[in-house]
Amino acid sequence: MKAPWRDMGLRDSEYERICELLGREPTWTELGMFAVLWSEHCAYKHSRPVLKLFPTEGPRVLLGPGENAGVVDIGEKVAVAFRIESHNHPIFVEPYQGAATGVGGIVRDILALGARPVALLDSLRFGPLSDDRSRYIFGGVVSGISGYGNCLGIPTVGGETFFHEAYRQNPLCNVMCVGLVPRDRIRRGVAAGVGNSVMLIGAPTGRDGIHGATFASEELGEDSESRRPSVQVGNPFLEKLLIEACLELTEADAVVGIQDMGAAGITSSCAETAARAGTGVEIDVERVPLRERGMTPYEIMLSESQERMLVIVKRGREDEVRRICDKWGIACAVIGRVTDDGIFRVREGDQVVAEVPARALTASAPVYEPPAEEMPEAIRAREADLSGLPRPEDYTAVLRRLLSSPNLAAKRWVWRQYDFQVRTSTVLAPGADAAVIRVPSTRKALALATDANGRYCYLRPRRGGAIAVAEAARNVVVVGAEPIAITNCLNFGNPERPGVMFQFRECVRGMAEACRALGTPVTGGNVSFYNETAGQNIFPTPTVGMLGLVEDLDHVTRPGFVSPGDWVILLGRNTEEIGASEYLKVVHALDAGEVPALDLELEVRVQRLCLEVIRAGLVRSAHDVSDGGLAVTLAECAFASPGLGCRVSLGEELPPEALFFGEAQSRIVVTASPEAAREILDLARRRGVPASLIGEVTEGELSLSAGDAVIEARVEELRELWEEGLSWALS
Amino acid sequence: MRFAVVVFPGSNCDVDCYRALADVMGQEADYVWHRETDLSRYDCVVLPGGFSYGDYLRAGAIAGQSPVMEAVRKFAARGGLVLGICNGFQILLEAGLLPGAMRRNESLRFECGDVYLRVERETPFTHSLGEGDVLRLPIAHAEGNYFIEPEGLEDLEAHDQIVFRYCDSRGRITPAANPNGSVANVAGVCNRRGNVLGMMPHPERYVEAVLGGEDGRLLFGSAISFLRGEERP
Amino acid sequence: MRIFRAQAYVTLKEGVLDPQGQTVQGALRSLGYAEVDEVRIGKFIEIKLEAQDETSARRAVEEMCERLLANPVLERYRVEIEEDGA
Amino acid sequence: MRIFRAQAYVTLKEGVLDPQGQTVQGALRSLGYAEVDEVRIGKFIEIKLEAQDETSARRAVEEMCERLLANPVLERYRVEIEEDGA
Ligand SMILES: Nc1ncnc2c1ncn2[C@@H]1O[C@H](COP(=O)(O)OP(=O)(O)O)[C@@H](O)[C@H]1O
Ligand SMILES: [Mg+2]
Repeated sequence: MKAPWRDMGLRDSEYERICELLGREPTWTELGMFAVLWSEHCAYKHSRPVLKLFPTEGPRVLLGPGENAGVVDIGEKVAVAFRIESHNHPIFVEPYQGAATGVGGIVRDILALGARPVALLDSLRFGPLSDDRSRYIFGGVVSGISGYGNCLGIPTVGGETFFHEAYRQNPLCNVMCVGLVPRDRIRRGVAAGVGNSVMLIGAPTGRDGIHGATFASEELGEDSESRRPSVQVGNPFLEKLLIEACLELTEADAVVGIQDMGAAGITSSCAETAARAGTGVEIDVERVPLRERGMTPYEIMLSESQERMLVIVKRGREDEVRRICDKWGIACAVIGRVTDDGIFRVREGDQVVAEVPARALTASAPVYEPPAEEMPEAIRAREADLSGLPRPEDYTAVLRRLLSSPNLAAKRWVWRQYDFQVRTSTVLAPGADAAVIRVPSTRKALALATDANGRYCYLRPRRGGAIAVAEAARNVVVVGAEPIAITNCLNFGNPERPGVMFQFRECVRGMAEACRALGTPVTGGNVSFYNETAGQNIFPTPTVGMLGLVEDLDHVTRPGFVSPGDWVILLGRNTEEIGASEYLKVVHALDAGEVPALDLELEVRVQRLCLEVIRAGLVRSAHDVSDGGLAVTLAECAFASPGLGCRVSLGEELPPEALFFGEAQSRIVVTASPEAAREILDLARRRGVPASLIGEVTEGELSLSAGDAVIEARVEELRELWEEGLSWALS
Repeated sequence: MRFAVVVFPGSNCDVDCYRALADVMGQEADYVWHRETDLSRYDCVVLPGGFSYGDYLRAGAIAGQSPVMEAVRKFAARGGLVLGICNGFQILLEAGLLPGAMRRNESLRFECGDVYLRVERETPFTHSLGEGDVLRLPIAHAEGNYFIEPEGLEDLEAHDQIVFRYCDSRGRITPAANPNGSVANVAGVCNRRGNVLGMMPHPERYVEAVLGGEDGRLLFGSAISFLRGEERP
Repeated sequence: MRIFRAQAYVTLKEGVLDPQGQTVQGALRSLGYAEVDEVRIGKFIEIKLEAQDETSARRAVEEMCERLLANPVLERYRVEIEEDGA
Repeated sequence: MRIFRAQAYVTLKEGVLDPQGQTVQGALRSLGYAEVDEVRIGKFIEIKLEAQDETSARRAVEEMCERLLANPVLERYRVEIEEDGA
């Protein structure tokens, strides 16, 4: 056969480099191992140089990028492990299992740090619901997350759901997992201690998820059907047992290292643990428990069977691990040992089938910096002339339309399917700006949110990236938390296209700038490239997973109005910005216009002030202004509190559609008693933060005015549109 | 009082039940592994929610056959209090300790959210509550659609075994208040003697205001008060 | 000992409403299959087991259905057996 | 038009993990059925439909399997047809 590496996705130059590193041609198994570990997914060939732009350090950061997940210190001897990861391609093939195994994978990353997974969030993108296939994928993904996450007993507490043509052929499923671990119990994926045992625990290994292309080859040979790779199916029950077993193992001092098995299974987990510890690993594939007969070493090394973990155990103390696995009814086997030569050696009985330096696999892949250039169509869309668009005649009708459109409607249909209360720690459930999870035995809590706006990132990637971070931070601030760190999942098209590379580089640059300004280092993440079908790329979608810290449960603040007569205050300022908005999309079917400006310095001041007045106990409710603008924000404040509405007047300096529906950044709506409101306004003046009294909380009606333009409706009537919008779109 | 919280492989509300009983209600509580065969030292046995054996085949089916269920049967026969919550209720049904069976929710989806329950009768678990009282508690299940044949339902009603029904906030039993399609809005049933109760809603989740509600305390409080031999209020 | 393959078909009893079947029926109709009158969904359990002979294999599988595989409150079952490789 | 009863058996493809089957197998073994070698669980869908003749009934049901009832990346299916009341 000619150039088999090409079928495995390796370039000729990469093959040559492998030969150089080895000083010979690789064996078949070695070639497969390189192919997976040097894949874009594992090796970050196109993203590594750009990712260096991120700030990764901070006083709270205990473990940053390079580990299975980031870990930050939240005081009182507790640390938080968190990470987000994509499972985009699998959900297009099999929505339910693709999403389910996505949950499983990220949970094991958290587990590898010795942390107890305590929360999940899901950031989802689909094609429009008018499309049959998109509806099918949407339903399947939500039930897959529900089916897997609920069974694990980890609450799914937040996320995002967004529909747009750009995701029709490439839906996105990003799942974030958050875990808690005592500071002194943090584990790492290290194969330390020469002579120690390498154990595999959990599911037996089958032919799941081995790269399809490689199977066409002659070397794999004779029979066909039974050898074809299969879609990965999740077993949440086994994963639940694996969680409990691993957490018991992390308490055992016999355990030296723990590593999850995700993409590239045994190959990546062994190579990574050896590389991190600067050791070598030798394993025997004949000792790997198998689910199917007749598997070759190649298949065993590349299998992506789910629900497995690698455990490095002190020599002679393997029985302690066996006892724990037996108790939980999961399989375990010693498959090899740690060596001192830096080599990852794979045997099949007496025969050596692969022998490569561990670091050659993990750290020697080439890096590419392809050309980047802005897409002309994005420039055109951004610079489109919007001045001729007709003004709405009836602003109330526009608000109705917006509230029932799938992107702005309530997502209850989604999160009702998630058990968001199990573990009895959920203080703020889905539906608020951020979820809040309390930290046992303390007064503290975690605030969690995910955010990304693909349209912004398409039209102006750098600003879009910065806004994703700023908005995620704003979401945790309004519930009473200080933003402390982020993880991210960078979903992009094909990086070999200059337009996509441009989007990628610019988005990361913008995110990095915002992270620096807000003091939220990046502790880890994931890149998903090649979200492209038939030349059509997704909107660049850098999902930010924000971690905020609530210092005291008393600070937890909700979006809903609290009592009639309270004053409504806007922190930040209104501007004449309507570009890139949901309003333009829903009403004019446009993805166009300039993205709202982001003044990071103002953003930081607004957020600080908001947190200050919340902590001072002055605020009754807080909600940030985002998609749909101020009118949608105020309506949501009313929906969150049965019976209440508001009367708000926004002046007449700006066009009403910008005031009602524009998405100007750095704005937060807070309510407070009149006395407290005066204090807030006073503090704002002293801190140099624009703030204005815009109205008061009332009963029953939503009444907004901007000069002559008004929005006037009964809250209950609007609520129905908002609550049912998604169900209507589905039926 | 001493409570046993049974842990099956796949239980996931075991910790929540334990915390509610030990930390919030201040009772003695132990986790009891599903292989245990003796429960005689306990006053009350709780079968918690979760996904025992992944709920594979049917929710609660496999756990219903586990060794501890023999012990639960004996314990109940001697008059001990048994409370099955959510998956625990499904397990009691599958083990034949309570009549009826569960189907998938009518929506075919997992449903998580608050419901209202009307107290239909006195049992040890509703000891401190009155008939007609309305509680607000969360549900979280995909198979909570209670089924029993019409004759069975008559029998349940004749023996006053329906303990809770889904209702609206004012205690009215309406179809709209039924979150899963259960026959006659049934949310919880007991055995004839009244000492074994199964219910789909999760009282252990609402035992602290910060978590969204405290009505769950009324249930645990009732059981404790009953066990102490206190009079009904 | 001989090896048998048993098929246990577990279906809802007559008269028990099948929400899943109804939903699938609705979905089929909306895909244009107006000719579909009724859909019922059951489980199909394949068991490979060793036994002396067909009778004892059948007896064992029926017992498994009684004890675990079917819930008599809701379901009924039917068992088919064939010898493996036969 | 005549009325047919179709049975569609949807099972996981060879090699695809069947967590449910595995767990049930474990449960059967711990109930004492050591003779059980393998358990696989599938779906069994009964469809009552109208059609000209058996061939077109079969064709319709096979199409439903392709489009809705089975996911070809994980599952395969088999259809049996009989005329109602026949
Ligand atoms: N896929 C999802 N999973 C869980 N919760 C979700 C999901 N999609 C939306 N939500 C919840 O719905 C609420 C509104 O979401 P969103 O409009 O994205 O909020 P925001 O504009 O504040 O970022 C949030 O509480 C969010 O967590
Ligand atoms: Mg928000």
